[in-house]
Parts: sequence; C-alpha cells; structure tokens
Amino acid sequence: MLSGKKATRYAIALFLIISLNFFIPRSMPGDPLTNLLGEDISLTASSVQELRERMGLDRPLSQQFLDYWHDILRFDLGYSFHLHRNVSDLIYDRMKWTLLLSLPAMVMGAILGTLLGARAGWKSSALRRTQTGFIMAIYCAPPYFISLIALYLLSYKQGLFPLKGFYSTGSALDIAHHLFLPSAMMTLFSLSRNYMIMKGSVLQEKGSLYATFARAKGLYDEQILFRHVFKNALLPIITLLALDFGFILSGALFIEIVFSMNGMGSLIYDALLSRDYPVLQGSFLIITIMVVSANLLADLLYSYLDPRVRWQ
Amino acid sequence: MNRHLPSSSYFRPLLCIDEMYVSFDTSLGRVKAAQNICLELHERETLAIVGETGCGKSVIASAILQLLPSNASVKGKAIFLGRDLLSLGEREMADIRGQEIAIIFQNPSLSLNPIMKVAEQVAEPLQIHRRLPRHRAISKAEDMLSRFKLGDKASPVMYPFQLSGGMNQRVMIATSMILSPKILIADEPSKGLDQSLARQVMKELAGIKDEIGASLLLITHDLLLAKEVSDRIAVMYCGEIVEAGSSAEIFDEPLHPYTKALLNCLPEMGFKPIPGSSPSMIDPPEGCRFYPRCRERLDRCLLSPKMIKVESDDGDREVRCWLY
Amino acid sequence: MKQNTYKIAPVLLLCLMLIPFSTASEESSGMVLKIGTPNVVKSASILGDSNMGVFAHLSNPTLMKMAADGSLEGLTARSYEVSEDGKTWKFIIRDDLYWSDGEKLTPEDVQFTFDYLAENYPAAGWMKETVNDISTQDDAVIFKLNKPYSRLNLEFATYPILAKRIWESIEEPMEYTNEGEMLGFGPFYINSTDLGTGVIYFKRNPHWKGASPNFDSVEIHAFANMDVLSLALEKGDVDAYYKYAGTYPYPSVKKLEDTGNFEFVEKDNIGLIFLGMNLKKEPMSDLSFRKALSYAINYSEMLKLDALGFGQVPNAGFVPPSMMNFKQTAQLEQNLSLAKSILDSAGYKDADGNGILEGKDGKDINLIFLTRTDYQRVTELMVDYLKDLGIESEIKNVDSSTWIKQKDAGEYDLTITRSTPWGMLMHANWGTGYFDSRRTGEGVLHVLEDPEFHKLCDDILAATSQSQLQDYAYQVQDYYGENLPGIALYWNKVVTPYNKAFSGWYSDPLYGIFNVDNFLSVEKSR
Amino acid sequence: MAGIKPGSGPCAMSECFCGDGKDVRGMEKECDRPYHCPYGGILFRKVSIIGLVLFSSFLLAAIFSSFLSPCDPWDRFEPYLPPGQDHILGTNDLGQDILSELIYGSRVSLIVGFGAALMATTIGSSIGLLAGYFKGMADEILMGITDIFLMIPQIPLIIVLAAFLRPSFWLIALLMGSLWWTSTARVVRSKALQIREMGYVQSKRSLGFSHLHIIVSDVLPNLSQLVMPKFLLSIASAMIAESSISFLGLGDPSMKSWGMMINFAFSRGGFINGYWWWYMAPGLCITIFVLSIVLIGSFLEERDESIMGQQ
Repeated sequence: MLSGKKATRYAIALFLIISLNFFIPRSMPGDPLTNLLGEDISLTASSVQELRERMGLDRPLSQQFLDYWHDILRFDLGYSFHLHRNVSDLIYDRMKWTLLLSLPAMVMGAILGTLLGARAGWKSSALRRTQTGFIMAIYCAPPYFISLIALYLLSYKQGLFPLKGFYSTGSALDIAHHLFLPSAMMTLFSLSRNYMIMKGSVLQEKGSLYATFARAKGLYDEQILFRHVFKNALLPIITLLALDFGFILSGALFIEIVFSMNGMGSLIYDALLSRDYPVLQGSFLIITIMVVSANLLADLLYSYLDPRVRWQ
Repeated sequence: MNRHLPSSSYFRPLLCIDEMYVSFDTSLGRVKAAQNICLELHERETLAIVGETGCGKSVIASAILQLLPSNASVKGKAIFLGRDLLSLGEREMADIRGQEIAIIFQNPSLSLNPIMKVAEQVAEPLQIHRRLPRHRAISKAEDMLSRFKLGDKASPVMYPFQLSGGMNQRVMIATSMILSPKILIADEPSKGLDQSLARQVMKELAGIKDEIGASLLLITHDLLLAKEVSDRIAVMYCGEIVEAGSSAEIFDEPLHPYTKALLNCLPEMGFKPIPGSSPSMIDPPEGCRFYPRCRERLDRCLLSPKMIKVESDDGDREVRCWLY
Repeated sequence: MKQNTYKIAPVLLLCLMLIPFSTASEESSGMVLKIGTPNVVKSASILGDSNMGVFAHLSNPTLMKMAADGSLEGLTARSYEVSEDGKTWKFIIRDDLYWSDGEKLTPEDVQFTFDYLAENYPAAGWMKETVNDISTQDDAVIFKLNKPYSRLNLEFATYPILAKRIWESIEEPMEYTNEGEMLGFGPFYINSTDLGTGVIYFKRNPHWKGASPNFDSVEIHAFANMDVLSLALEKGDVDAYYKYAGTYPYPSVKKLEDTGNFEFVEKDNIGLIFLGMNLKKEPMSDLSFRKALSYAINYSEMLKLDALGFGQVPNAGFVPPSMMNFKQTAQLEQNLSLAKSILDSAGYKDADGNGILEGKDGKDINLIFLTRTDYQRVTELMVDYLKDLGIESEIKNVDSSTWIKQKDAGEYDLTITRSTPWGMLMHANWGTGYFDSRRTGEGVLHVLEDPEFHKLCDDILAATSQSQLQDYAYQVQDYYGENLPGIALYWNKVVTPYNKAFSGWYSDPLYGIFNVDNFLSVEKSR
Repeated sequence: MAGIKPGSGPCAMSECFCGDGKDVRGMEKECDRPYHCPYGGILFRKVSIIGLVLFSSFLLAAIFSSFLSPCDPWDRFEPYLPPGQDHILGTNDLGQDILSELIYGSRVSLIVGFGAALMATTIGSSIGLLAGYFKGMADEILMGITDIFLMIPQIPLIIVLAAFLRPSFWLIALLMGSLWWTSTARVVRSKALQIREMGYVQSKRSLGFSHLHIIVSDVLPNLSQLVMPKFLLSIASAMIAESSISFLGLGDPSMKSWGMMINFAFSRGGFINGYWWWYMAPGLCITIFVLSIVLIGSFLEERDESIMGQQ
C-alpha cells in the first residue's frame, strides 16, 4: 500500500528525529551532563563522576550513540532527577490525559470542521459568511488567548466549569465536567483549522466539471456536495490535516497550561521552567513519533480511500 | 450520414429560446458571451450549433439548464413545455435536469467523479428522480452500460480513470439517457476522441436518441460532424447566431461571410484560415462583429445587422448580414 | 449518509454539553481543612521535592520549631541543653509521640534521621564536617560537635524526623517516592498524594496524644495558576492560602477583602528584596558610589508599585525588624542632589557633557544589570533611577539557572534578588549568608571579602550565649548600614488570607501558617 | 486564434472570465473548469481591502511608533488605570500607558514576524527552486528533507531548543525561520517544475544559456506572485508562535512585544482582578493583525490559482 519510497522517507525521518534528540544535549553549550540531567540538581562531586560513568559520557560518541539507540528501543528515555521518576513512565502517565483531552476534540474538530467548511465553501450566505468570519477570527487568534478568555468568562465569571485539572473526584462524570471546556476549546481550535482547509478545497472542487455534471444529472444543491464534492475535496487534504496534527497537539499543550491540567503540556512547561532536559527531550521525542505516525496513518488511509492510488 | 427527415416544422417546437443574453461579470469587465439568441428546437430533431472555440455556444447549453456559475447573468426566455426554464427555481430545475433535459459534457474524463464507480454514477439519476433503491438502480445501470458495450463484467465496478476517453464518453451518454429525457444536449461530445471513435460514439448517440424519441441539441466546432448528424444548423460567431438553416442548405449554399470562411477552413476545401483573430467578448466590435475580418464588408456593416429571414426550400432560413 | 452524519454531529455536541450540568460533586466526610497553595508538589518525595518536604512537617515534625517572636523552641524535642563550650548539644525527646501505626517514636528514630540525612541528603551535608558523633541516652539524643555552632537548633527546625524502620532500607532517599500512605507521628499523617490533581491528603493520626486537632483531615491543594487559586479561595473551594516564604499577591488582596469573607494574617516578612552589587568590580567596590546609589532609589515608589504599599521603606541596616535582635539604623531615603554631590566629590564627573558620568578610568559608566523575569519590573524601575543619576545600565534578562551561572562567574555589575526567610537565617544569620565571599550556593552573591565581616560571621557561629549573639547581631547591622554591601528596596509583609469561617490561625516567621501548632489551633468558627 | 483548433478549448474562456489581465508569460495550461470563477465575489475583495488597510496601519504604527504613541512606553503614571481620557487604553501594573506599549510592541512583534518569514521564504524558495529546476536526484533529496521537516512538530522543537539556548528575541525568529520554509518549498518546487518544461525555457537551455541566467531571468519572476502569500502567511504563523512562546515565559522580557504584554498580565494578576484592558488589547492586536494577513494572503493565493489554474 505504501510505496517503497514513502516508507523509506518515514524510516529516515524517524531515524533523523531520534538522532536529533541524541545530538541536541550534546551539541548545546554547557556541560552535556547538565544538559542531560537538567539544572538545579544538587549533586555531590562523587555522584557527578559516578553519574557521568553511568550515563556513558566518558565513552566515545559513537559508542554513546549506539547505547542511546539501544535504550530507545527498550523505551528507556532516561530519568528525571526533578520528578524522581523514569521519563517513559512520566510520559505514559501524562500522555493518557493529554490524549483524552485532545483526541476526541481532534476527531470532533475534524468532523465538524470539514462538514461546516465544506458547506461554507459550497455556497455563500449571510449566515455562513458570519460563521466564516467567526471561525477565521478563532483561526487567527493564539489558542491560549481564546482559552484564557473562555476560562475567565465561563469558569471565573459564570462558574459553569471547574477551574483546573482533569479531575477532582475521579468519577467519569467528574472527568467529563473537567474536560468539557478545554475540550471545547481544542475542538474550536482544530475545527477552525480544518474548516479553513476544507473550505478552500471545496471552493476549488466545486468548480470542477464532475460537480457541474452531477448538477446536470438533477442532484439538488448539497446532494452534490455530499455525494460528490466532499470526498473529492477531502482526499487531497487528508495528508494536510495529518500534518496539522502536530500543530493541534501543540495547541493542546497551551490549553493544558491555561486550564492547569497535568498533561503533557504542563509536564513540558514545568520541565522548561526547571530545565529538566530529560523530560523535555523525551516529550519532544514522543510527540514527534506520534506526529510521524499520524502522517503515516494518513498516508495509509489516503491510499486506501483513493481508488486511483489503491488500484495502481 | 445525412438523414433526410421531413421539414422540421413538421414537429412541434419543444424548446423555444427567445432573445437570450448571457454575460459574465469578471474583474476585467463584463463578458458578453451570448447576445440575442433566438432558437427553436423541435421534437425529435437534431439541431447543431457550430462555431469557433470561445464563441459562446457552450454557454447557451449551460444557460438553458442554469448550470452557469454565479457571476453569470442570463436574460430572455427558454420555454420548455410551457415553462420558462430561465425563471425556474433551483428545486424545479433540479427535477428537469437529467429527467427532462440531459446534457453530455465535452470532457468525459473530468465530468465523471474520479473516485466513484462507474455504475454508481450511471445509476445516480435513477436514485434521484425515480427513488430506486441502490442495488436496483445499479443493476439497471449495468444493463444500460452493456448496451454501450461496457457490459463486460469488469466495467461497472471500475473507476473512470481505469477507462479510456471513449469509454468514459459512453458512460456519460448512458448516464444521460438512462431516464429517457426529452431533450439531450451534447456539448462537443467528440472532443478529445480520435475521428473514427468520435464517429462511432456519435452514431450510438444518434441511435439511442431516435430510440427514445428525444431531440438533440448538438454543440460542436466540427462542421462535418454537424453536417452528418444534424437536421438543422445554427452558426455562431462571437456570441451571436449569424446564420441558421437546414444543414444541407448551410453547406450547399452558405450565406454569411463567416459561414463561408468557416467552410473554407475545412480540409477538403483547402485549409484556408480566416485572417485576423477572434474579437474580444468584453469589448466586441461595433456593428457587425465579423466586420474586422470580413472580406465582403460594406460601410453599413458598422451598424448592427438584424437577423433576417431568407427565402429557402425548407423555410426556416435566417442570416444576420447586411448583404441580404 | 454523510448528510446524516452532519445532522448527528450537533446532537452529539448538545449531549456532550449537557454532561457537565448533571454532575454532582462528591463531598468527603468529616471535618476537612483545605489549604490552597501555589507550591506545586511535583513528586511524592519527602526529601527530593522541596515543597513536599515543607508539607511533610505536619506528619513528620521537626526537632525544633521557631516561635512567633523568632526564638527557638522544642517540638519533637521537649527541651535541649548546650554545654558551656557550645560543642555538646543534648535534645530530650518527647515520650508521647507515636507513629500512625501505633509504634512509639524513639530517640533511635531521631538519631537515625540525622545520621541518615548527613550521609544521603546534600542539604544536610554540613553535618558531616561539623558533627562528630550522634548518640542516644535514655530519652535524649546527643550531638557532639567538633567546634561551637550556635545555629544547630535553628538548623534542626527544618529537617523532618523519619521512621527508622522504613527509611533504613531506602538507598537513594532523594529518589524515593510514595504516593500512598506514609508513616507520620505528627497530628496528621499523609494518607495519599494525588499528583494528577495536586492534592496531598492528610488524615488525623489516631495515635496522636497531644492537643486534639479540630479536623479529621487536612488537604493541601496545589494550584499551578495563581489566578485559579485566588478564585478557588473566593469560591470557598479552599479555606486558606499558604505559600512557603511568600505572600498572597498584593494586587489580589483587595478583591478578597471586598467579598467580606476573608481575614488576613499579616506578618512582617523576614525575607526581602534587595539590590545586589558585584563588590569585586569598579565602581561598585567604591563605598561612595554605593552610597550615591542608595540615595538615588525612590523607595516609596518601589513600595507602592511592587508591593502596593504592603510594607515599609527599609533601613540601611538591611535586616528587617521581624528578625531576632533587630537594631534600628538610619532609614533609607531618596535624595538625588545628595547622591549627585557624593558622586561628584568622589570623582565621578560628566566631563564630555554627554549626560553620562565617567568612571575612574575616564570612560562612560555602563553597568550590566543582571535580572530574572520575576524581577523585570523592579529592574526597569532601577534602571530609570540610575538614569536620573547619569548612570547608564543595560538589562540582561536571564532565566534562573543562567542567573546562577553568571552571578557565580561575576559577569554582572548590579542585580535584583530576593532573600527567603531561611536565606536570611542561614550561615551566620542576619543575611550574612548572602554576602560572605567564602560561601557558595544558588541564591547567594558571595562578594564581600572584607576580613572584618568574615570575622564577625565566625564570631556569631561560635557564640555560646544569647547576649553574645545580640551584641554581634547589632555589629552586623551597623556594618551593613555603613558599608552597604546590599541595599534593601523595601521590607514587605507576608499576607495570608483565610476564610472567616475558620479562626485561630497562628503563623511563625519561618514556615508561616504551615506549622504543627497552627493545625492544632485552627477551628471552624460558629 | 485562427480557425477552429480542437484542444485549445475553454481555457481562453476561463482566462477571460477569471483572469485579471496579468500576463503570465507563455502559460499554457490544462484548464478543466470552464466557468469557474474563484474570486469573483465582490464581498471577498472588500474584505481583503479591509485586510490591507489594517495591515498597513499596523505597519505604519510599527514604523512611526515614536510619533504615534502618546507617550514613552516606559514612562510611569498611575498603575491599573482603566481606559479613560488620559490613557485611552489604560495603564498596566507599572502605570505604563498600554496604547504606547501596544504601538511600540507592534514593532517588536512585526520584526520577529518579518524576520522569521523572510528567512523561511528565502530558504523555502531556494530549496523549492533547486529541487524543481534541477529535478532528479537533487529533487529527491531536497524534497525528502522537506518532508522530514514538515513532520517535526515545530513548537515543541522551538521550546526544547529555546530551553537549551536561553531566550532571546533574535534566536526565536531564527529558529522559526529555519523551520517554517517547508510549505513554501513545496509550492515553489511544483511551480519551478512547470516553468522548466515550458517552451521558452527549454529553448533557452538548448541555446546554451547558463542555469543561473535562466533561473534569474525566467524562473524567479514567475515565482514572486506565488511566494508572496506564503510570505505573508509565514509572518502570521511566526507572530502567533512568538506570542505563544512569550506566553510560556520563553520570550525576551526586556522587549515589549504583544506576547510579552499578555504574559505580564497573565503572571501578574491581570485576569483575576479584571484588568481586561491589559490583556485584551495585545491579544486582539495579535488576532486582528494575523487576520489581516490571512485575508490578504488568501486573496493573493486565490488570485494566483485563478491565473495559473490548478497545480
């Protein structure tokens, strides 16, 4: 399904990104040990030497590189001396929540965004123009800014939603209550991006001859859109939507910070403030791998959905 | 192949286009794509509109079915069975399209949905207008396709990109014919096909048209094709109909200098091109539009000529020229 | 079909929207005291996480405690004795303390704790050099030192006492985490720590024999976002505010006041914000220059803008009045003309008339102002004041770790920094830890090389009586006033709001309201 | 166009319906949309004029900050003043005039945006150009690199790098510039691929003109229209990213940028105390400015598509 060339590209991309992660702390100014452990860690001189040996920093770079790969393949992303845990455990814990926040929102945003975007691109009306204006404003505003305003108005002022966190009691309903507003913000954010892309795509597709022919067959208005144009407009942008996955995920990080949620966003934010480099790097690595996988998935989906590719 | 039917006035007019104007608003200005078009299409007849590329003939076809983009404005009337098509709402129009009047576009490969199976596309009018369930519509569509020699097992489950241009053209024709419409509009059906294939497709089209008793409005730049299949011909130049009459008469005795020049372009007449180039449709020449290229121009040609009736054997002979 | 999807989507959305309104919050049973704090616990490690370490004082009280007046009293220790030479300290341990599983707290636990910390806890590393031997004798623990060390009792007000049977098998205490139940012998013990919500749940220690607390449980709710915490207070989600070594943000005080539901514990802060100078570099090494600087600062504007008036204009003696043995020195004031004349007579003149004074080397003075984001606003003000004096300075804004590095490397002229209560108390007390050039550490400037000052510090550390200590303390403050190694910008107040529904709040200078006595005295008012 | 030439068909028509008269030299294209007119809406043009007006007023504000702002953004007045007569947009925690801060902030935000976009566009165009013009191996490698860069989540990478390298205004612009060239590269490449196949370029090549000459005189001029909207959109993304990074506290606090203003408002109690003017103004400025860029950018993009057809 996936052409050899594409597969090679994905493999190279993954290899390079993981390698990048190896070289960043070692090529940055400062002591690589500090760059690997993070700063503000109280260590005695003897433990520094011991750690240096344990982390293999006294060995040649090539050997370190091999060891690094060995660790990666065993999902060993190092240890956070700030949080006193394995980075992989930390990320596993936090990523669950981030995905709970962002995946439903992304799916929702993708469905609503493409549907509304397709309709807006299909036919213009006063209502749809207002809608486009509204969505465009969201598209242009930084996600954290909108979230701040929503938090202020709906949670601070109106008290409709909890102020922080993923849960307080831990019951399903409680989690849903906590997740609602940030999820809605995420949905809006992802919706606005999908909306703009889909609108543009439909705008291009609707002038195509097959759409006119569908009209000539007697299809009425949005029947043409949903029976013919929608899928055609969606196909070429599937990969585009997947590329946006990374961006939307980054948006989730900011939304988490605004809503004080202990997911990947706050993990990265805290790691940033305390210069907890292993956590920063590990998070970056995992997010990148997720984005690359999303792209791979989109490629596969595309080649499955598009008969022109499938039958080649 | 010229079929000699009794005079077309024999039949009732089915579609009557009366003083139709079509223009497009663009950033460069108003494009006057069709001016003062008056045409009648009779029952069971084949009417060909011929002209150079860009003369506005395709616009007429699309205007009748209200298929033009939103920047187009259409004035005039197109009476079909007592109803003015141009003033119908989209909903009513949708009922007519495909059921009463069907159209075949010039570019079959692009007119078919690239990611939908051929049989499903053919079946679509049945589902829309007749509300047939999907599987029955598809089996009917497969029957229809087999009449166009596309019935071998593979074809109905295939996608347009797996078929040749000629095969796709047949798929289009099958789609348009499946509800036995009263009028069939064929917009350059032979375009992009080689000569023999074009003839064959045309033959099949004509055959089916006769079988279901439809009228055919053929839009083409191919004079020979028009001569072969049509009962009457209307010649268009720069948005206007300059000459109309039975196809035999137009060929035997062209009246308008443009028609004559066109005929001279044909290979058998020696490939003589028309000097000059097509005028702009935004800012057409004053008076007769063919004036700048005309070999027989007179001073009064700077005034717009009217369509005038000319005596002929068949009756309906018209020309827009000061020479007559 | 796709059209149907389109119709279903809004319905789904509506359903989702309804969920939050059907939520009912669960109330935990019994009397609960909820403290909101911006000190987020990041891992459930008593020794590895500094915030967790502070909160653990409720379950694992310290040996000593600081009373409201700054003096030191026993907590886990009933009393203590110091030998005349100041080298032998004997702490008598209370015999009514029991771990939450019913076992008695023994002197062996205390002995183990300090042996263990000296070995494994970097912050207690000084004990290896100072303490020769720790032994037990009946109900007492005896520390034998190799030199007099007057601060031992103060140091012992910071380390939690650990259970020997649990910790002796833990090899890396800094990395030891436990999110579940932890043994404690205080009035409350840690029942669980939920890092996801940032809550530490304390339960009443059933074997606590002291004064009975008025609550069944205490919850510490951490808020990463200060605004959210303020709102949680306002809405009554938490009952009081606590920040280690910090105050409730002044700009938000009024809003709480307006609700009418809050009262405030206001305490003079021991810590303060001050202008640090690189005394090893020209022209800061010049006392006249420092004097001129001290007259250039508009202290009242600083107080108004940065502390919203919650505090007072400081004295030249640096040390705030809330510290033990405070001595009244001259109050700092802004006097531009005096500042200018001091500079002029010291030889700093604007010879080329470009509006900028030249240093002793004849070049325009251009100072590097090292600062961190937290002090950005104050630094901006300072740069402005210097400009009025004809001194150019350039802000170099860095993050904390860079600040530490550059400060240690001496790559700065001026900096704004803050001292914490503990920081003011460390080394030889009264802020000496920030200046003594023989010290190193994250937050300290170690730029003062004056032998007179060094001797003073040593004397304090070796003092064996209170009167001696007081005498030295006055000397230190006079030294500060005359030599201005650092200039305090304002002395502020620590404001701790609490809900009126509770009363009996008690705050100590070191840990604020987070002390065992407070949790025994707070009660729900009727 | 003499006689009837099958095959040259409706393109002529679509050009006269949709084109705006700009001559794209020798563009012979396969046009499949005879009546399509993508930017015909008068409303759309009106909206983009609004975008242009907004954009240029921000630009002017940035250039003439010192003339336009009512006072020095560092001057201090009464803190926390709500919008009123003396201070149209109120004052912040230090009593600095928000309007002046905004006007000066536009300069910083714009420089970051423009700097990053300029760099991204330069890199993107060069890579796209080389890949498209030389095809073959160069194309494979360059596009492979582009694909990889496309997949790297940029904001997290910038955060990681900024954490190691310490925040500075130029560093952030530099980082963004070196990451955001991918989409430009893709578009430029496909365009360059088209142009190189065109008759006049082919003939020039066979006449022995150097590659450099052809690129400079024939390929580059045709790219400008394509690159312009990409450039504008990169400014928009860079500005949003700058503000996001400043919001995280990774920005340069000594610079008064819009993101930094929000950061200060957020970290110094502007929200809880209802000092809405403090954060709304910079937030709206970012949004409106980005909006204006997106409007102009999409206008240019659609116009280009209408000129050049679907690629």
